[in-house]
Amino acid sequence: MKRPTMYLLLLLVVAAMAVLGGCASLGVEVWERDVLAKSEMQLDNAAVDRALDDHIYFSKEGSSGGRGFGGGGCGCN
Amino acid sequence: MQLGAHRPIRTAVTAFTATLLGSGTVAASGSGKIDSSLLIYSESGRVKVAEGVLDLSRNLSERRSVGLRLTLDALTGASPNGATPSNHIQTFTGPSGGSSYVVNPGKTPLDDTFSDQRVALDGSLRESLNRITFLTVGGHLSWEHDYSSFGVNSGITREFDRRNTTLGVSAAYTHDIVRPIGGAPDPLTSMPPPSTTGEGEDDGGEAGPGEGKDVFDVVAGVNQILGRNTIARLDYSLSRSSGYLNDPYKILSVVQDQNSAAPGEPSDYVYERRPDTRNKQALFGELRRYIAGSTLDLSYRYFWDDWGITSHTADFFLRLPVRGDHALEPHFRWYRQSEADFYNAYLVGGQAAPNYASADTRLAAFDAVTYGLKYSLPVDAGSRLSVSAEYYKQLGERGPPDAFGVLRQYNLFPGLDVFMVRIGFSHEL
Amino acid sequence: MSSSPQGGYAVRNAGAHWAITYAAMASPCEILVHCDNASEADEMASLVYVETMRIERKFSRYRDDNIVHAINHSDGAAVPVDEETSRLLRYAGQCYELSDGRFDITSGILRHAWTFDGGVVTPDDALIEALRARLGWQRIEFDGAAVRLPRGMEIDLGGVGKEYAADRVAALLAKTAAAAVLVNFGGDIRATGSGDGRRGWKIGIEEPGRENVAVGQIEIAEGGVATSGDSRRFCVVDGVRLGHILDPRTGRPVAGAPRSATVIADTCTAAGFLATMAMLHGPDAEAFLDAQEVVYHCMR
Amino acid sequence: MLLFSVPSWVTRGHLRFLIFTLVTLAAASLSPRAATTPGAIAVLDSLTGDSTIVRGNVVYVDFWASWCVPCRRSFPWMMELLSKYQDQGLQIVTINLDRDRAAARKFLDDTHASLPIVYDPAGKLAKLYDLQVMPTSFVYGRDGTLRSRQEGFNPEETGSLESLVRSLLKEKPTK
Repeated sequence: MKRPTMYLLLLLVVAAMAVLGGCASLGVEVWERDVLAKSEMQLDNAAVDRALDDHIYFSKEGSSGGRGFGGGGCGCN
Repeated sequence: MQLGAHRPIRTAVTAFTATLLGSGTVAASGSGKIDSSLLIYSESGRVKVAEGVLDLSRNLSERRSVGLRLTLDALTGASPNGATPSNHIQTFTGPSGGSSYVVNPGKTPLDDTFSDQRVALDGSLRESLNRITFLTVGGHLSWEHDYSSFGVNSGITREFDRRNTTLGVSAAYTHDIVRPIGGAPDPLTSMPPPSTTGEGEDDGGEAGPGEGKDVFDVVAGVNQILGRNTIARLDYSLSRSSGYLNDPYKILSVVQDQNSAAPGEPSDYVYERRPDTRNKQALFGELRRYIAGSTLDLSYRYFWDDWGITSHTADFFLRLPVRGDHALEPHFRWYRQSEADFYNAYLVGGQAAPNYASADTRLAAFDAVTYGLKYSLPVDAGSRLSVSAEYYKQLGERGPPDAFGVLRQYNLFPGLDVFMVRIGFSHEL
Repeated sequence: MSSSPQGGYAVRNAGAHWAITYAAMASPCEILVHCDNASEADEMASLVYVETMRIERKFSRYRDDNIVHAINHSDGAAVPVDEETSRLLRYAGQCYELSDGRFDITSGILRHAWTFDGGVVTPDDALIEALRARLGWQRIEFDGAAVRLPRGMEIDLGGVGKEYAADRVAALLAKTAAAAVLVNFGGDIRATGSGDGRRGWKIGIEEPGRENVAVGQIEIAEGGVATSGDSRRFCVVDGVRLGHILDPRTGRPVAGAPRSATVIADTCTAAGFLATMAMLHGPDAEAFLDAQEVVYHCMR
Repeated sequence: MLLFSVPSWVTRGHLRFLIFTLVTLAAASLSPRAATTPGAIAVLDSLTGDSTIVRGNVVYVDFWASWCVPCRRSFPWMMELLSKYQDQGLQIVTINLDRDRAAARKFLDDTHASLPIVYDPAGKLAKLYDLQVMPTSFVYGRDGTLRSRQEGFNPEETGSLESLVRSLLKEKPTK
């Protein structure tokens, strides 16, 4: 368990660095968020549904969790 | 711009009255949201649950918002107790020790003494430290008659690269107290036979002082806008549980060995025993894309822990617009998990007792699928109603390859068929 | 502002539409809606009736159980206000600024110095001066959450309330029904929902003093109409007829004002303010309205 | 995170990862703001096609889009500002960044807005002004120089913005 964990962590760190390193092709300008500002494009737009799901699967399956925070959005304010 | 002696004030009057009347969407600036949901969950022949959620969020100022969520649920029905089916009538002692229940030959033993209500309260406060940095702190409380939980959490997110990238970390600590009915049984000891139970409490029936469990979670993740229509995220989470991790109501059948008169028939029932720590990790990836009015969401989770369970979860949501502002949302989920190292469908009498053993099917290897369909529609300005139906099914192995005797006759994985209906209502304040 | 004590509303079919009528805010209230059947009309009627009564109860100066009473009897103490009251007070403050002090919700106390029953009066200059010392919006402390009136001052939202109620009721109906709506609160009118190419509402303008005789007609699809001026409420000072519109800056009725000014604007509230402003401009009423580029009708 | 002591089970790898994340978060907060663009007013000038709007006046330039919630809230305030100060020489030019012109029109209907609008669906001006937040507004003095860059719209900050406009209006017009 220990080894693969380290590799996965490394992978995540590398991915984060690649993003931060300014992959200029990724992403859009703040005024190009018309679609991303839509409520259905918010990653946490069905928070109550997902919470109910998590509760169901938590009580019926051996694994749980994993989902983090929201983000993206309209780039406003 | 001066016309004659009189100043034109009409523009200003229009603006002032628009503000006064809250016309247009000037007032709909998102001061908060109410989300409510009612779930009816029904396993065929087993547990039924009704669960209601009321979620309120409100912006206190430009920089601060609070959220409060109340969850109520009520559960009734029978649950597999972990024992194997037999050719004979089986009698089990109920959790309180003062009752017993009988299982007919060939049937999966179900404990039908379950009935529980749960109340949970979650609160959170979100504050922007500046335009791109957000701090969240929260708390959690929940009560059941044999289980209570409280927790605190905190997280920070920050946006980068013209707000295309969001990085965040959060941590949570939860302390649970289990007060099993009749006290926490001694692991891997025999279930007291029903015949010995008299009017008073037997030795296992005393309510114990409660067993504790601590959970520490950390999540780190990145959200990335990939294009004008696409957003993705990747989260890594780590969870460490320690303390009382057994399910006090789960037992294992100790069956007679292959050379006995009745191979595979239970000779005893013992309480399960799990390790007292568990380290879980997960990687979760999600991609959401807007395609000509529809929204596609794909996600995948890889989970592994030091109990030997690994799992794969793939979720697929497609939101299809229907005329007006209605939407139809098919959902498909596929899940596969491997069994825990100490999962045993049963123990064999006369063999050396393992350190840990559980016949809880949640720790067995199985596949599961969910099919769902949701329909949502606007009902008023800022309000939406949704109705959804989902079907969830677990499919597992009939039994281990070395099953013998009567154990080969029966499906040792009880399986699960669930039908769920949900009604949701959300309203922007 | 007072309503018939027994209250209640009436709903009747009036050809192409349904008419909801009741009395509120000292005026006959009539609401015309396009809808399919009586039960739908009745549902809308109870909705608008409740809302109208709510606004009247909340902002009437003649009650002792509402926020206006609490503010007027606060004896110099700050009074916390709810969000709706806050919006109205903010609007009143903006009107004060915009009108250079002509439009002032604290000027109601001047009624003690004037009687507009058509009779000849001799102004009591000492009383007028004493009252003028007790008014002026700029002396009120208002931060959006609480308002503090100096002792002896009063506010009166009567000059805003009826128009506000008409707009609110129209907005309420527009939210629940897509059909066209015409709200008429004693001549303060708001129309919504017929901007979809449908013909507008025809509204007659009465000659002052001769009710039910239309001397003009206007057609609106979407927007508000309001009239300021009341031909029956005037007094005669030194042989000059003065209407009931008082200028808080002088404490006296505005001389040379039209007998009435009717203005069409985006909302009833905006129309009401512009109409009152026109009256406050006296002989310049028409010139003022010309500069606003609005459709209007002044009677002299 | 720092609210908790580190339990023994946290491996060095976990710690390294967390420290990396925290250090990255901290480092990014220290990076300097991008400089504002010089000369953009000239572009605006040529786009509006009316140099009298710009020259000698205090010009408030606002970038907005229909889908941006704070933009909606800024419109009544801008209209109020204009009505108060236009006779003293304030001009407001709004730059709309919607791809969908119909969405922009609906926004203007909803807010009863009557402000001059430059349509920039391709975001050329937005690029030139290096926008980082929606909405963003720029205030130019009577001499045509940029005096303020306002990111986002916060009703709590409108007071200081109004006093800035007032003080700029008091400056002497230059030819």
